[in-house]
This record gives sequence, structure tokens and C-alpha cells, in this order.
Amino acid sequence: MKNKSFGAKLLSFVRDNTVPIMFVLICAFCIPLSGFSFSYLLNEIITRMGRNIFLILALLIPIMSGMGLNFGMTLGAMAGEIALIFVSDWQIWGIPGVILAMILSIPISVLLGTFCGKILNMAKGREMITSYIISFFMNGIYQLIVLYMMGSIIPISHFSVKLPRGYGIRNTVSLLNMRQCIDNLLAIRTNGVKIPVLTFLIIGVLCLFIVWFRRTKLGQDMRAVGQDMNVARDAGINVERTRIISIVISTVLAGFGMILYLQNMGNIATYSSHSQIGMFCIAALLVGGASVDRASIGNVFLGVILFHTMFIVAPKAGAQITGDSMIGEYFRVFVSYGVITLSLIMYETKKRRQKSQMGLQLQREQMEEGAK
Amino acid sequence: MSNKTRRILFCTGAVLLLVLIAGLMFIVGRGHTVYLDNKTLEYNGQTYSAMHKIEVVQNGKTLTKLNKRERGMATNIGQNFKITLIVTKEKKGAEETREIQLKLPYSMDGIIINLPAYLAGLPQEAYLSEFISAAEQEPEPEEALPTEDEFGISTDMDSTPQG
Amino acid sequence: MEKKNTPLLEMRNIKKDFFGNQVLTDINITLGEGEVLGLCGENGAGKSTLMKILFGMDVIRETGGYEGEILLNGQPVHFETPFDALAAGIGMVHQEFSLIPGFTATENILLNREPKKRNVVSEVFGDRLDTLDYNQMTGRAETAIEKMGFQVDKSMVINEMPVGHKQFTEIARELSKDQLKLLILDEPTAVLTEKEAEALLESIRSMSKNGIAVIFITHRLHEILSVCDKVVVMRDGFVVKDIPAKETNVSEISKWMVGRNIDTAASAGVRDKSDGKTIMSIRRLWVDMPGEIVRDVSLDVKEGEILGIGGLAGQGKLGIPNGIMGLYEAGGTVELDGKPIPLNSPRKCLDASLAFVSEDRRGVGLLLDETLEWNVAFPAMQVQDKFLKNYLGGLIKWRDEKAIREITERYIDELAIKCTSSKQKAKELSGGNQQKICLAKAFALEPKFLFVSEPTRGIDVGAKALVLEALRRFNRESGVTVVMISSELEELRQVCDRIAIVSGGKIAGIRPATDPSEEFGMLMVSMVK
Amino acid sequence: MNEPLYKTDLTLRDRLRSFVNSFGLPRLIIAAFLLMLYIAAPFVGAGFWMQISNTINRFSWNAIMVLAMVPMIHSGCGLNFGLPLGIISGLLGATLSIEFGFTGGLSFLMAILIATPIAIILGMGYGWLLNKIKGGEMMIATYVGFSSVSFMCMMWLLLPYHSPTMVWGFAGKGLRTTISLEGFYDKVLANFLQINIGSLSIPTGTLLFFALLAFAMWAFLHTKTGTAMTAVGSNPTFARAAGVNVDRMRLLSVVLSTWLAAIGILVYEQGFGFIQLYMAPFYMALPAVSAILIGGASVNKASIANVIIGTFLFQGIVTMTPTVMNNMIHMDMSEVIRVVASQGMILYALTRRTEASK
Repeated sequence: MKNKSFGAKLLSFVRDNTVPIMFVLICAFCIPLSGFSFSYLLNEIITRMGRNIFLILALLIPIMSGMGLNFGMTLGAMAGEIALIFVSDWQIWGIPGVILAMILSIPISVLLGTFCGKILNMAKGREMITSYIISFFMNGIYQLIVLYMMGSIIPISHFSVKLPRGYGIRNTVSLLNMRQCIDNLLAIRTNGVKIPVLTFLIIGVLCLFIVWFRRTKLGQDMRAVGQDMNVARDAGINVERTRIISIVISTVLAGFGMILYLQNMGNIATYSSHSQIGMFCIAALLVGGASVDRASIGNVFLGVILFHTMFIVAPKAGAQITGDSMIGEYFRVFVSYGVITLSLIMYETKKRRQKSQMGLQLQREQMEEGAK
Repeated sequence: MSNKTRRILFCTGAVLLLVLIAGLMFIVGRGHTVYLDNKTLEYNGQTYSAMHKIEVVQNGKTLTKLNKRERGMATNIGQNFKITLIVTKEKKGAEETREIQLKLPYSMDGIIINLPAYLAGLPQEAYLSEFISAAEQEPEPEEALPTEDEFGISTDMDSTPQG
Repeated sequence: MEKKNTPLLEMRNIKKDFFGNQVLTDINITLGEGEVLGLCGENGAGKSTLMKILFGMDVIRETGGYEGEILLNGQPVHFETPFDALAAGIGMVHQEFSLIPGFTATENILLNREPKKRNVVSEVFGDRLDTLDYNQMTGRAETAIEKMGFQVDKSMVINEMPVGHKQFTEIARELSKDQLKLLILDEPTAVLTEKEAEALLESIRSMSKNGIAVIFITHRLHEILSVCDKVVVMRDGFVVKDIPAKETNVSEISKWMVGRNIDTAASAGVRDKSDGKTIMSIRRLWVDMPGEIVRDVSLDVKEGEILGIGGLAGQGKLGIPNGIMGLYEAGGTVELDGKPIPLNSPRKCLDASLAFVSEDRRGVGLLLDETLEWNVAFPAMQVQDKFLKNYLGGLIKWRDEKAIREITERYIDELAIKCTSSKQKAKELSGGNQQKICLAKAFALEPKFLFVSEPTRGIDVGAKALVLEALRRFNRESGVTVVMISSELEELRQVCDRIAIVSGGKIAGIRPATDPSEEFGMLMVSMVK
Repeated sequence: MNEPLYKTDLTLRDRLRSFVNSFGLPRLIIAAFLLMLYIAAPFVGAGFWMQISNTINRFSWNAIMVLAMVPMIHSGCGLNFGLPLGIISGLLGATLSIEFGFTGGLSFLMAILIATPIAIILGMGYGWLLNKIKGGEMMIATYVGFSSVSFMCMMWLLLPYHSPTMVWGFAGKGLRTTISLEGFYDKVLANFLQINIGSLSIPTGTLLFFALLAFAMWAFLHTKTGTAMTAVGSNPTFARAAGVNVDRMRLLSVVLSTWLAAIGILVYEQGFGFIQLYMAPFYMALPAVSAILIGGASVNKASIANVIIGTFLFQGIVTMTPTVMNNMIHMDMSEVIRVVASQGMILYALTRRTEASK
């Protein structure tokens, strides 16, 4: 009985962790092919961890409240970008600039998050596709504001930000003056590996916040709403409001995350930085073994490491195998989408697998009765 | 009800605190680019000639060494501009270390400071002037707007910020 | 523990109608502190409506409120929402579980009433950011479980619990409310094993000792007798009997439940077809229809008869036709005219000339967004290639709109369906007319054998008679064998030749429709699970 | 339970409101906006007939891809966000036809012939998948589309194409991002019976081809199978109880949709004059989805009229906004308007309650 259960355990472990295991294999295969040195790889991964983890953590709370993968985190990213545009226009540099941008992003994020949450409440049961379309819709509004209203209606004056035509923001806004200001403070450098200690501290604080948040009344309500909206409503929990709050928190965190991300990158690609960020964060989270209805901080860390290792080594490895560097580029894009597709399929099939078990049980019962 | 007023109090307190921090950051974080000139300047009929060499040190790091008629650049966050100058007045003359500290005007992005004039103790309007960037005056050729495909949705996957 | 002066609960002259349909008339109930009241009655007798009124459920308000008075401790009360009722000390355990599947028993017991601790953040953002006090939660859950007297693992996640324990968790939740004075239990033993049910009765007794009054709704009459102080029997929206439990017995109660004041005789036209040909034989059928599970049913249907299947709700009578027609997973053997019918395949059943009018009119019976024409003609078109014009040697099967309109109009006339035209959308019709469309749909198939499930549910009296008459005519004129499933025994007795009663998922007995109602009543409660 | 309502004693305002409700406010705004554009066009100097013929041209390119939405909406699979899968079949047909050396009108025919089996096979796989995940179709369809496009990005590089018109000149392998169709099937349909009156030019052939397919679709929906498909979408339980194989109907609808998408992209290419590979099909589902919604369809109801009206309105906005807006306010806000209008429309449709009324 015992050794059998070990085999069964192994099997169920593999089944529950298909995606991470697949990624470990891909990475194990690609790393030697890419020929990168260990310290280079480590440095890259640590940089990307500092850059991305905060953003990905923003996804956890909507998952907790049963709203699935928040493709609407793009909205938070937009809020962060708008805040950063203002800050660069005012020429606030360095860490004060980052702090100011974060404070500035809060009202914008809250506004966008409330909007998103309200719409998602109208589309219960298909939150994901709706939040996905919301991100496109808001992208249009974002363009309207940034490309046409900034400089003409909203005061923007600095030449390094504004387009020469008099309104609109440049394609790229340089953040040279706050580039890696947080990463570099307290950073430790050894053997060509830079560890951005302050960034990790901030991430640590956020992790603590999430752990703490789960133990609050609101966190408990969100978990209840996430598992069964009707029961939660019957118990007197304001379901709609709880869901909106969860999206608002996610949006605000995504805004902060985007600011941290961009201070590391050192410039804003005004019209495209945010457009793919949701997709990459979601892919990374899923690679870490999360699913549409369950995700932990551990998934986030594992996901970032595996996903970005793949991201770094794939182009080089692809070039090694096929002689064409574009193959690897396309491969990693394919894998990102593939992972999300796979996770969505697994989630949906799991939802309906539980059915038809009762029938088998009845049949068994009757057979037992017949045998008596 | 007192619970509610208490909450409102705390809430406004928190908002005020954030606004306060934002305001503080707004002042503290203002960045300036300071251009340091080692150039001869005429002021009120007097000539203040350039030094032979000035070494500019900021936060213990040497930023630049200026020979005659040269311009150096320093960046500064906030309005307190503090540098150390190691001045050699004439060729083979003695080195003289001067700590200087001056208030930068908030509204200026780029500031030119004429060091000989400053070292001579002239008033502010003499040594300090605003730097107007060339880029700001001549409009650049229109930047390419975001590329759109037939349907108006950007498909530039390759320009993902991840790279 | 009886205090005669002011009873805990007094319901006076409660009346309620749904859109002119009187469902409760002059209900008077009194209940003292710590008393246990057993409430029984057939489905549709008005038990749940009464409890909904008492518990302030939204449906009551949305359908125009109720008449009469409810007094709690002598004070008149009027609950707008269940939360008002809860605040006044009334708790209710519903038939469907209201539990969060991924939470532990403790978390569920204290759902939305968790003890909290203040902290810095909650001072700013409000008390929803208070942290939960887990120690106190465990303590309070423990107290509630102790009060109940049945040990439930308080740290076990609901998902992993046996069904009975879920039920007990719900009860513990109600008990954890300090203000609780009256607990309503709606068929709590339906999901319990015998042992658990015994434990539940024990815990009801202990609640009563602690001064909590209990209203106990169940179909298991012996339970009522063993635990209740008094029994209230309801029928057709009236209280027919209010009697101390000691003074009655199971057979009396079941008689009151089904008996009519004027015992409508079974229809004059009852025929005895017992020596006729067996057209359908069902052997060892099981059906997994949630809430209507069928276990090991064997049944023979004679050609040309109208067989009624009756029984209390949830006992499995609906599962029989749904299982045979392949709508729910089923097993066993079914033969029609000696030929076996494959289960789990609706198409094969329809091909074998079976037809089914579902009890779920809006979910299964109709295409609400389509025209009446489509609704009537669709199955016949799909199954028997009727109402089609063939082109290119049958390669193209074109819808024959004219034939479809003709057949629809024929049935609109025959069944007196009220509509603006045959092109009207099905969702715009009233319930009775929708039901007639469902019948028309089955008639259009011209079946040899027809299942009709709850044909009169939710329709008014006039329409009821028309529908039943149409069925009877269809049986007499076309010689079609009809199996009619209904919760209303009187209705079955009017139309059917024989009536089978299902109880606990099994056939409890088959009697001619002429047998007295009490016989059927006994059968109904005989094997209740 | 409610007797049918007879709307006779309603005030004008009520009627107006019920009209707005049934038609949908966003749709009304979009139609009014387009009307305004047409009225404004002559005043700002944009040639009216030019605009009309532009709109008709773009209509003829896109209408079939919008038509591809119809079967899946009918069978209750929702909006086909997985359209790129069908587009890929079309692209494979197009490139293979050229690779095999067909030219002129024949290359178009061969492209259709080659694309058909590919579309059927991919559609069957896709349909099988969608049957496994009933209820979550739209999100998964979106990502099936994305994954397949990014997978094909690799394939375009790796597949052994050799035709010099298609591969990168310097490497000798790997397909180019855009391939000119000159000498192949550039405008083969459009030039057939083309009508030119002044600045108005009508691509009769393409319109006829669309009309043919639209008629076929209309006819299909009037057959026994088509009726079953509609019933499956309207109420799957009813259909099952009436003996219809729900899964097979859904599968058929997905295959049909995929095939129409394949044909749609070929017609688009013949009008546009180029084959666009790699990431080009990525977001092609969205305009088609919003077009049919603008035309009056909902997530589970659509008709041929919706296709025609919707494509016309959508393409009208696409062609009119840049010129008219540019001339009016000297700001090219067309992209923004397009994005906001089309995504807003999809969002509106998604937030409507769409389950069959109960």
C-alpha cells in the first residue's frame, strides 16, 4: 500500500506541476546550448527578478478573490507611466522622483481600477476575456490622453518629454536621471553579479503585506467571494464591493510595479511599454505553477526564475540549433502564449472533470447491493 | 459615530501625509544640470580671466578637470549645490581648494555657472545664467508616431520591453 | 421549558399569494421557548413559503409581501431581509449547503462574523483591514460545536468532509450566533446517515434544553414523533392539524398530509390494463440526476395506459424519465416493445418513438428566444425529417416553413394556445401556454410512448385542466401510452389508471388510481431517504 | 407567467428608450458618428465618392472574415477570437500555391483548394478543444489564436520554401514578412466586372464572391443542420433533448468558421495586394469581432444582415476618420477613435447578459 501511494503521489505531483516541470526541462536543455556563463546568467536573472516580481505579485489578489488572471493590470501599468511622464516633465530626479511617481499613480490607479472592477462585475463568469478587452479599450483612451491631450489640455512643457509639434508625448521618455536609483542604493556587487538589495527589500515588504492581507477581514472576505459568491452574499458580505476593491488593490500595486520596472529599464516606451506587460507577467506566474484560481508567492518567485531563464537563453539556444536567431525570439513568444493557453485549458477541464463521479458511485453501490 | 469621525480623521491624515511627502519630493527631488564654465567673463567693465585649471569634485568623486575655456557638467538633485573646486590659478601655481555651496533657482533646468566670476565673489546675476538647450529651440523632425497596422492595433511584438 | 404567558413566536393569520395564486391561508402557529415543532406536509403544501416569510427572504418582498402578523416575544416584527431575521435571533439551515468549499469548519462557522483585532492600517482604511483573531475564532467554533453536541473536526476543510458533517457545520454556524432563539431546520436529515440523523435528533433535544426553539421540517415522520413537542401538518396552504406529538402516530400524520376534505374520487375512466401487453419494461435503473437520484428501479408499463408516478420531491420520481431519455447519466436496462433502448443517448430514444415533456420547461423544454414554430417543429424535424423539402436527391434538406406554420397553427388551435401569432417568441408566452407548446412539440413527434413530467407545475388552475384534458385525449384518441410524473397526487388520481409511488429512489408500490389517498400517503413516506 | 405585452399605450419617450435599449447605445453612437462623418466629408474637402468607394473596397476585403463569426455565434461558441487559426490556414494555402508555381487567377483557386483541407483539420482540432472547455471558449480561443500565430512565426522561417518571390533574397530561406501578389492573384476578384464611374470604383467580383458565400451561409442556416446549429446555440439542453448531437454541431460550426476565415484572408490579400506573414494575423480577430457586434449581433445571436451592416459601419469609420478628422481638427485621431469604438463595442457586448433568457 505504501509504495503504491508513493508512485501515486509522484504521479499526482507531476500532474499538478506539469508546467513548471516542463520549463525546468526546457531550461536544462537550453542553458548549455546558449553557452552563457553562470555569473552572467545569474546576474541577468537577479536583475529581472528585481524588475518583474513586484508587478507579478500584483496579480495575486484578484486570483484570491476568484476573478482569475487580471489582464487589466495593464491599467495599473498605464497609471504608473502617466505618473512617470509627469515626474519627468517636472524634472524630479532620483529616488524622490520614484516616490513622487508612486504617490501620483495612486489616484490614477484607483480611478482605473474602480472602472475595471465595475465592468467586471457586469461580466461575471467571463472576467478574463473582459479584463483583456478592457486593457485594449483603455489603451485607446491612454493614447488619446498621452498623444493628444498632454501638452494641449494637460500642461506638459519640458522639451525632453513633449513632441516638438506642441502636444503629445515622445515615443520614448528618458528616465536616465532615475535609472536604477533604487536598484543601486545598497546594492551588493560580487563576481559580476549585482544584487539590488533595496529593490528586494521592497519586494519583501510587499510579500509580507500580502501574507498579512490574507489574514485580514478583507482578505478573508475575498477568499470567500472567490470560492462561492452566493454563499458569501448570503453571509452578508458585499460581494460587488469586495471584488472592486480587489481589482483596485491589484491596479495600484501594478502601478507601483511598473514604476519600479521602468526605473530599472531607464526609459519609457510611451506607447508600448504597458501593452505586453500583462501577458508576460501572467505567463511568468503560470510558469511558476499557479493556476487561474490558485496562486502563491512561491509561484511568483519560481515563475520569474524559470520564465526569464527561458527568455534569456532561448534566442541563443535557438540560434545554435537552427542557425537563425529569430527562431529563438519567436520560440519564447510562442512559449509565453502556449503556457497561458495550456493553463487556461487545464483550468477549464478541471472544472468539469469533477462531474460524472456520482454516477460511478451509484453504479458501484447498486452492484454491491446486487452482490449481497 | 465617533468611530466614523475617527476614521475620517485618520483617512484625511493619511492623505495629507501623502500629499506632504509628494510636496516634499517635489521640492527635494528637483533635478538640475549645472554647467561649470572656466571662461573669461567681462562684467561691469572688468575682466575676470579664466583659471589655468579647475578640478571639480562632487561627493568625493572627481567629475571633471577644466582647462581654460572649457565647460564641465554636473547634475544635482535639490537646490543645495555643493562641490569642491581645486583651483590652479596660473600654470605651475599653487593648488587652492575651495568648498562652494550655492542655492540653485528652482525653475531652471540647466544652469551655467561662471567659475572665475563666482570665485571672484561677484553677485549672482553675474555668474549664474540659464542654459537654453539647443534641442528645445530648433524643432526636431517629427518623430514617427507609433506604427499601426491595417486595423489600428499595434502589433510590434518585437519591441516588447522585456528584451 | 414551557412558558405559557408570552410564546416566543406567534404567527397570526398569515396569508400569501403569488400573483393571485393563494398559497397560504390563515396560518396560525405558536411556539414557546425551547419548544420543538415538527412541520410536515406534501410538496407545495406551503411549508417553505411559510418559512421564507418567517426568515424575511427576498422572494417574499419581491412578490408583494404577505398578510398577517408575526410576533416575537410578543412584539410584532417585520423582516425585510434575512439579516433582520438573524439579528432578531432566528437562524435557518437551508436544504442547499451554504458553505465556502475551501474554508475550514471554523472559518465557515464564523463566516463574516469573525472576531477581529485592530491595527494601524485598519485605523486608516476602515475595519475591513482588521486582522482576524484566530485564537478567538477557534474558541468560538469550539463552543458552538460543543453546544451542538456532535463532534465536527473544526480545522477540516469543507471539501473533504462527509456530507453529514457539512450539515452539522451549518447547524454549528447558526448555534454560534449568541442571539439565536429559534432555529429552522429544513429537511436536515435528508443527507445524513442513520447514525448522524440520530445524533442530530439528540442535538435538537439538547438545543431545546438550552432554551432554543426549533422548527423541524422533514419527511421522516418517525423523527418528528421522537423529537418534537408538537406537530403541525400543512396541506394546500392550510394548517390542517396542530397537535402534540404524543397524541398522534405516523399513519395519522401521513393521512392528514395527503387527505383532501372532499375526497375527489379518481376519474371515472380508470381502466384496468393489467393483463395487457407490456410495452416498456424497466429493469434495475439507476439515474444520477442531482437531487432526484434513482436507485434500482424496476417497472412495467402496459400498452395504452396512463401510468402515474408520484412521490415527494427529491425522492427520485423525476429521475426516471430524465434517465431513460438520456438527459442524465443512467444505467440498467430499458426495453420498449421487447427491443432494448440504449441509455444516455436522447437520439436513440426519440428514434424508438419515445417522447418526453420535461419538467424544466424553460431550461430543457423550450427555445425561449425562438419562434413557436421552431419550438413545435424542431424535434420532429431533427428526428424524423419532417417539415423538410429535399433538393438534389436529399442532399439539401431545406426547412419547409409552410409545413411548419401549418402544424404550429394546428396545435395552437387544438390546444387553445394564446399567442399573437405562430411567429411569436416562446419566452413571451405565459407559463400555461408554454406548457402547451411543450406538449405540442411532443405530439408533433407522433410518439408511441410519452413521458410527461410535472405538466401542471407553475400554471394556473384553468390551464391545468386544459393540459390534463389534452393529455387524456391524446392517450384515448391516438392510443399512446403515457407516463405522467407529478408531485400532485390528486392530479394523478384524476388522469391515471395506475399510480406508482417513488420513495427513496425506489418504487415503493403501485396501486390502481382508485385506491384511497391515504394508501399513497403511506407509500410516499415509507422509504424516505 | 406574464401575458404578452402589447406596446400600444407607451409614450414616445418610452418607445425611444426601448429602441435605444434594443439597439444598444454604443451602436447608436457609432452609427451617428459615421453619419456625421459622411455629412462632414464634402465640407472639409474629402471627396465624397472617393470615400464611398474606399469604404466599399475595404468592405469587400473584410466582409468574409466577419462572416466567419456567424457559425460559431449560432452554435453558442461565442465570438471567435481564435480567427487567426483560420487565417493561418489561408496563409498556408496562399504560400503553398505560390510555392507550387501557380500564377494568376489559378493561384487564387489553388490557394483556396490547398487552404480548405488545412482549415478543416485545424478547425476540427480547435473545435474538439472548444468542446472540452464549454463555457470558457472566448478566452481560450483568444490564446489558441495567439499561440498558433507565434508558432507559425517559427514555421515561416523553418519550412522549406524556395520560391524566390517569397523567401528573403540574401538568406535564400525563410519567408518575407510581406509578399507581393503581383503576377499571382492581386485583385483577381476585384477586377472582375469592375465598375468605374468617375472616382467611384466598385470591385464587383469581390462583392459577388462575398454575396455567394453569404447566400450559402444564409441557405445553410435554413437547412436541417443549420436549424440544429441555431438551436444548439439558443439552448443546448433543448437541442440535446431533441436528439441533436450538440458536440458535433459545435465542431461543425468551428470548422465552418475556420474555413471562412481562411477564405476571408485570401480575399483580403487579393484586394490588398500583399500576403502579410508573421505577427500580422495576431490581432485580426478583434476588428472582425467588433464589426459584427457593431452590426447588431450579440454574443449568441447574429445574422447575415449584422455582418453586412457591421462591416460597412466599421470599415466606414476606418476609412473616413483619418481624412475627415484630419481635415476638421488637424489632428489624426483616427487610431484612437478606431480602438476606442471597436473595443468599446466588444466590451459592451461582453457585459450584456447573454445566456438564453430563463
